[in-house]
Amino acid sequence: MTLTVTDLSVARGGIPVLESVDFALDSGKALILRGPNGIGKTTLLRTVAGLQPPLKGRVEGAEDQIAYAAHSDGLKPTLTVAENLTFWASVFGRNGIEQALDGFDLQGLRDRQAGALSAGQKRRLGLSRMLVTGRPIWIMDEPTVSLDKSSVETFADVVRAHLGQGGSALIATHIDLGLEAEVMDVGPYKAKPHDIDDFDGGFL
Amino acid sequence: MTLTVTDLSVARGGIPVLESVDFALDSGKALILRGPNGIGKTTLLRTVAGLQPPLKGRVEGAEDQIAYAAHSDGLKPTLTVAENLTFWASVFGRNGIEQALDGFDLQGLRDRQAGALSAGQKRRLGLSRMLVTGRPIWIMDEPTVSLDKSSVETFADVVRAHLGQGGSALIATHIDLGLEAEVMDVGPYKAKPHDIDDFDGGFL
Amino acid sequence: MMPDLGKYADTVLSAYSASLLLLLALVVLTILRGRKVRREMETLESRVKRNG
Amino acid sequence: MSIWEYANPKKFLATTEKVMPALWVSSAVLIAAGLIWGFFFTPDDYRQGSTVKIIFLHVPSALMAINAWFMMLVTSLVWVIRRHHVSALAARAAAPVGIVMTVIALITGAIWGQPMWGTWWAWDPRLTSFLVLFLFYLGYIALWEAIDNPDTAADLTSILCLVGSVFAVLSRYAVNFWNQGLHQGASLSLDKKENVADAFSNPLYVCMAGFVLLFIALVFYRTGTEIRARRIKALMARERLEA
Amino acid sequence: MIALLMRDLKLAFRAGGGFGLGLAFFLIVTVMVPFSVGPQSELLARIAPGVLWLGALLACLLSLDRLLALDWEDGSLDLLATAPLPLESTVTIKALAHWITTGLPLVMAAPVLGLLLSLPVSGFLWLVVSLLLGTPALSVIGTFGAALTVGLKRGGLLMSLLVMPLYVPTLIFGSEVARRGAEGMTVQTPLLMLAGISAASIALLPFASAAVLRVNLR
Amino acid sequence: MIALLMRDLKLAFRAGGGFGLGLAFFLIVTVMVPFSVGPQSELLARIAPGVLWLGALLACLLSLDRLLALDWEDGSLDLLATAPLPLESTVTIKALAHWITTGLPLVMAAPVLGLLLSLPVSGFLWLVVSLLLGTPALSVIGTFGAALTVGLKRGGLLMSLLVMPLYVPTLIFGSEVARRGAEGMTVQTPLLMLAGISAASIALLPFASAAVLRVNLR
Ligand code: HEM
Ligand SMILES: Nc1ncnc2c1ncn2[C@@H]1O[C@H](COP(=O)(O)OP(=O)(O)OP(=O)(O)O)[C@@H](O)[C@H]1O
Ligand SMILES: Nc1ncnc2c1ncn2[C@@H]1O[C@H](COP(=O)(O)OP(=O)(O)OP(=O)(O)O)[C@@H](O)[C@H]1O
Ligand SMILES: [Mg+2]
Ligand SMILES: [Mg+2]
Repeated sequence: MTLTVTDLSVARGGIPVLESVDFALDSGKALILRGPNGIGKTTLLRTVAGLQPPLKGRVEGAEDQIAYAAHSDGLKPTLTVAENLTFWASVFGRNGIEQALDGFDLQGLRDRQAGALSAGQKRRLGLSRMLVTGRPIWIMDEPTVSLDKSSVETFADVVRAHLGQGGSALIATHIDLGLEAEVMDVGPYKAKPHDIDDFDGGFL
Repeated sequence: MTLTVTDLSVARGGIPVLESVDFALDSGKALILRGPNGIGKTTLLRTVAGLQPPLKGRVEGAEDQIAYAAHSDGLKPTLTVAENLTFWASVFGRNGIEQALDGFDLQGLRDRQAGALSAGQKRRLGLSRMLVTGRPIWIMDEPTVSLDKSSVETFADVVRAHLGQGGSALIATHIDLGLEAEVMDVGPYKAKPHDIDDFDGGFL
Repeated sequence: MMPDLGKYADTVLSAYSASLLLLLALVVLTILRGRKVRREMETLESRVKRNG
Repeated sequence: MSIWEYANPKKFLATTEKVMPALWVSSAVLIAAGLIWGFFFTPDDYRQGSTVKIIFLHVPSALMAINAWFMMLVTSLVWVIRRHHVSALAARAAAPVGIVMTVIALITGAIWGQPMWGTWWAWDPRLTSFLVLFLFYLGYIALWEAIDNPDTAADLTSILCLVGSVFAVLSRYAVNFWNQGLHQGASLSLDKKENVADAFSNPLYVCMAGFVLLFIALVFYRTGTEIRARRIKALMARERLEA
Repeated sequence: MIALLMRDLKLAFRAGGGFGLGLAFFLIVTVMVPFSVGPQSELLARIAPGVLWLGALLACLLSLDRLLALDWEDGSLDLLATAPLPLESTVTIKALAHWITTGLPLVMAAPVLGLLLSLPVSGFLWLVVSLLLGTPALSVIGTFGAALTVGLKRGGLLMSLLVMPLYVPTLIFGSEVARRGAEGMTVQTPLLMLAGISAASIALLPFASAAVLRVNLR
Repeated sequence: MIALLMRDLKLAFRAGGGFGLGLAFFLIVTVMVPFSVGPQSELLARIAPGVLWLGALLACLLSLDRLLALDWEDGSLDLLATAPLPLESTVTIKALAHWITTGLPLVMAAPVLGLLLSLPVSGFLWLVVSLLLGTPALSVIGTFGAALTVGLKRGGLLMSLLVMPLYVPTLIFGSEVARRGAEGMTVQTPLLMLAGISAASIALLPFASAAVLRVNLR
């Protein structure tokens, strides 16, 4: 159950942003992506999650193994916290949301409508969604946005537990999560401008 | 030009969240609000900015002095970076956006549509909006969300320069900005439950 | 007992029954919801009082 | 001692609690008496035959449909100006009663129209303006239901009620201009020529009184319910604060 | 799959969820027709079947823009695309939920509104039948339009523009059935065509919608 | 103030900004009428003024939901509320921008569509005049509706429900002017009423809209 990314080039809005990215993510391991704003982390994660096709290269071992957490959380403001989670659990063919509620300390908010949560509470709910998917590979884009210090620690604990059970995680973040994980700077993979005389299918 | 908040109680969704908040913010000073998720920082900032009425207490010195930056940036995805800024400048009766573009290192993105920016680039544009308002008091809700380390430093520099020119800033954040500013924990102001037999307009 | 409604019996009776039905439904729904809310409030009040 | 004291929710509940039984009983008695009198002990009209008996439901409900909106207008104004929560909640409580009255007037009218005018519905001004009133009620209720925050909802619905009233009156004139109608004039007016015969007017008065009392009873009761619902919301929020 | 259907229905029934609003729009369009063309009941009776069909179509159309766009905006669609449910079933279920919350109430309300427009008695049956057969096609075709425009901010009007031409055959045959019914003529041919269009749309369009959605997601 | 107007117009003209979509909707509704009520030109001529007015009204209505909701969602409204511009002018300018991008094109397109529906020659002048007088009222009233529902996710249909009854007087007088014009009758009274409604709405409703918006912002 290793996620292998080989010679991957990704594009956003038709423009290549990262080129020839290679990495492998074994179960039990976490990989943290770093890089300045606009380098292409979000684009890379979406490609690995299968939401957009790669320009070049391959992603292996991802099929039906991935749970993806984007900037937006996919919450319905008029459903309660528990209803939101239950829905996602049954979409992934599972049941039991207690563990997810416990993991992110949401029991007290269980019957609150998701629309009436503060920014950080919403984020916690969005993250707890990962726990009900039952998927081994977590891909997360800036998961700790809006979280306070203690919630960041809770998050790190949850990820650690997930790794302990043989899962893996690919996380783009600007802050220090306190996880013992490999860190990869995507800066060096920045796409080089092509030779403009090379007028091919990419119109460059 | 002092912003004075006296005995302020604020409510969200009709429910009191913070009570009897007192502080004064002199020009040249910054005040940083801290507190766990859901304590009521956003609510407090919106009340001070005049977007919602206080339950009790007063906010003085705010009238027409405040520029507010919320979680969302008020950007139009189909306008370019320069057009977005020019619009906000003229709403506040000013012109000249060069300084703002320089401040947040946006000159290179000047003619890019705002919708085609990455999360952090959008945020930088949203923050640069503060510079074109010409307002002395800046109120900012988690301004550094999605920013990378160097952008956070740029941001701190801009705030420092603003304070140096006699401005002031009220900032809610979970991370360390590296600003020399007073820090206020809003935790102690948490609203206490009312006596439930006192069945009045508040229905408690 | 029943007055002779002539050829308009259907008309008159349907108007009466439809209206009375609607009125009755309004009253019944009003009272049912009233009872339910009152009960909820009382349980909640006692729980809140118990917890301090 | 001013009437604003009753704007305190607790006081309102305590006071209405006392008068509720009397209201229920008297409205039931009056409506039953009026309808029985009208149904069993009035003669047939020489032109309309027995259909004239529908008047005992039709006119009181039409009356209350209009008056309920008027009451909502007044309570909305009180909320906007003095911000008494009970006032806003009373408007909320009255709207469903008003819409049911509107529907009853429409249904009885339609059923009556079939033998009298040979059609269920005609675009007569009075009928049409009732339909417009129905739409106003519908929008008003939908707006209340759509908004979570009760104070926001109260503010928005009361402004809608004010603006809507102006436009409702305007539509009444527009509709009058647009089509000359089939419907009866104001037969209980002082203009004797058009007036309903005395044989019908007395039971009609009884029914009207009954409907007025029923409306008051329903609005009091429902306002109490709304107050309790608000209190439940507030109590739950308080629990949340403690948690 | 049932979970998705249930969630969509639940969302529609919650406050602000939009259940009944398509219906209200239908009611209002019908009511406004006499205001605009005048109150003569003989004229109204003539145009009644057409107006009711057009009103139902517009009501469907307007409720489409919340069909996928809400799920897109809050990121649910991204997440659903990575879930074990094939996108084809997702869009089918969304169309079904749309029909249950919009099409079905329209069918049931149509006779009452027929009264308002003095529809001849003979017309009621065929009006209801034609709507019952036609509204599922409207929902499925509409889902395709919604999938096409889902990435656009407030694509509502653009979507109307794209969907309207696709609605033309359904509208023509549907209102023809209702019109012939009202005039006491035989309805067989347009009825068969209507049924055919519905069946074909339901069978084939979900694949197109899923394909389009996949393109929009990336 | 001019900056806001310019920005709104610029946004409308940009790709996906919605300019011309109201117009397209108007076109499509008008085109679909013959499909639904049948092609007899004498019938179409009779209902033409009414249909054109109703079509214009629906087109206005449908373009309303992007009027304030977009600014609400991306936080611009919050920021505008703290700007030195009073909210009353903000909503007036928004209504003006809506009229320029929707109402005005409708007025200009109406005669062409009148041709499609065999509108009698005498009717064109008064159709245009009535739309020119009436569409500003539609924009201003619509802005009020948009302000009422701005906080609700996809309040579009609810907004239609709230706005439609408010449109009734304008519609009645407007289509009455157009109808009488087409039949060669005198139009004075409804024309005066229409002008009065427009003037009063423009003068007074912005205050109500601003008040409602303030409530929604808090
Ligand atoms: C759906 C159809 C109808 C509607 C919406 C309707 C509505 C009304 C309204 C609003 C009133 C005024 C009540 C008041 O102001 O006190 C009224 C009164 C009345 N209606 Fe109707 N009506 C309808 C059909 C009919 C029909 C078919 C008849 C009989 C032929 C009828 C006979 C009367 C009479 C006799 C009154 C009493 C007049 C008065 O006291 O003002 N109505 N109706
Ligand atoms: N629609 C688009 N069209 C063209 N370029 C785009 C588009 N969207 C984003 N970009 C550009 O693509 C690049 C990669 O963006 P991406 O969102 O992947 O960056 P990121 O590493 O996630 O940045 P951040 O840390 O700010 O979130 C950026 O330079 C951005 O400006
Ligand atoms: N619409 C609402 N109705 C009721 N309660 C709400 C509503 N919105 C937010 N709340 C609650 O109000 C409280 C204050 O929220 P607020 O957004 O001000 O918190 P915050 O301090 O900004 O939190 P964060 O750091 O997570 O952004 C929270 O407990 C939240 O759950
Ligand atoms: Mg990113
Ligand atoms: Mg916050």
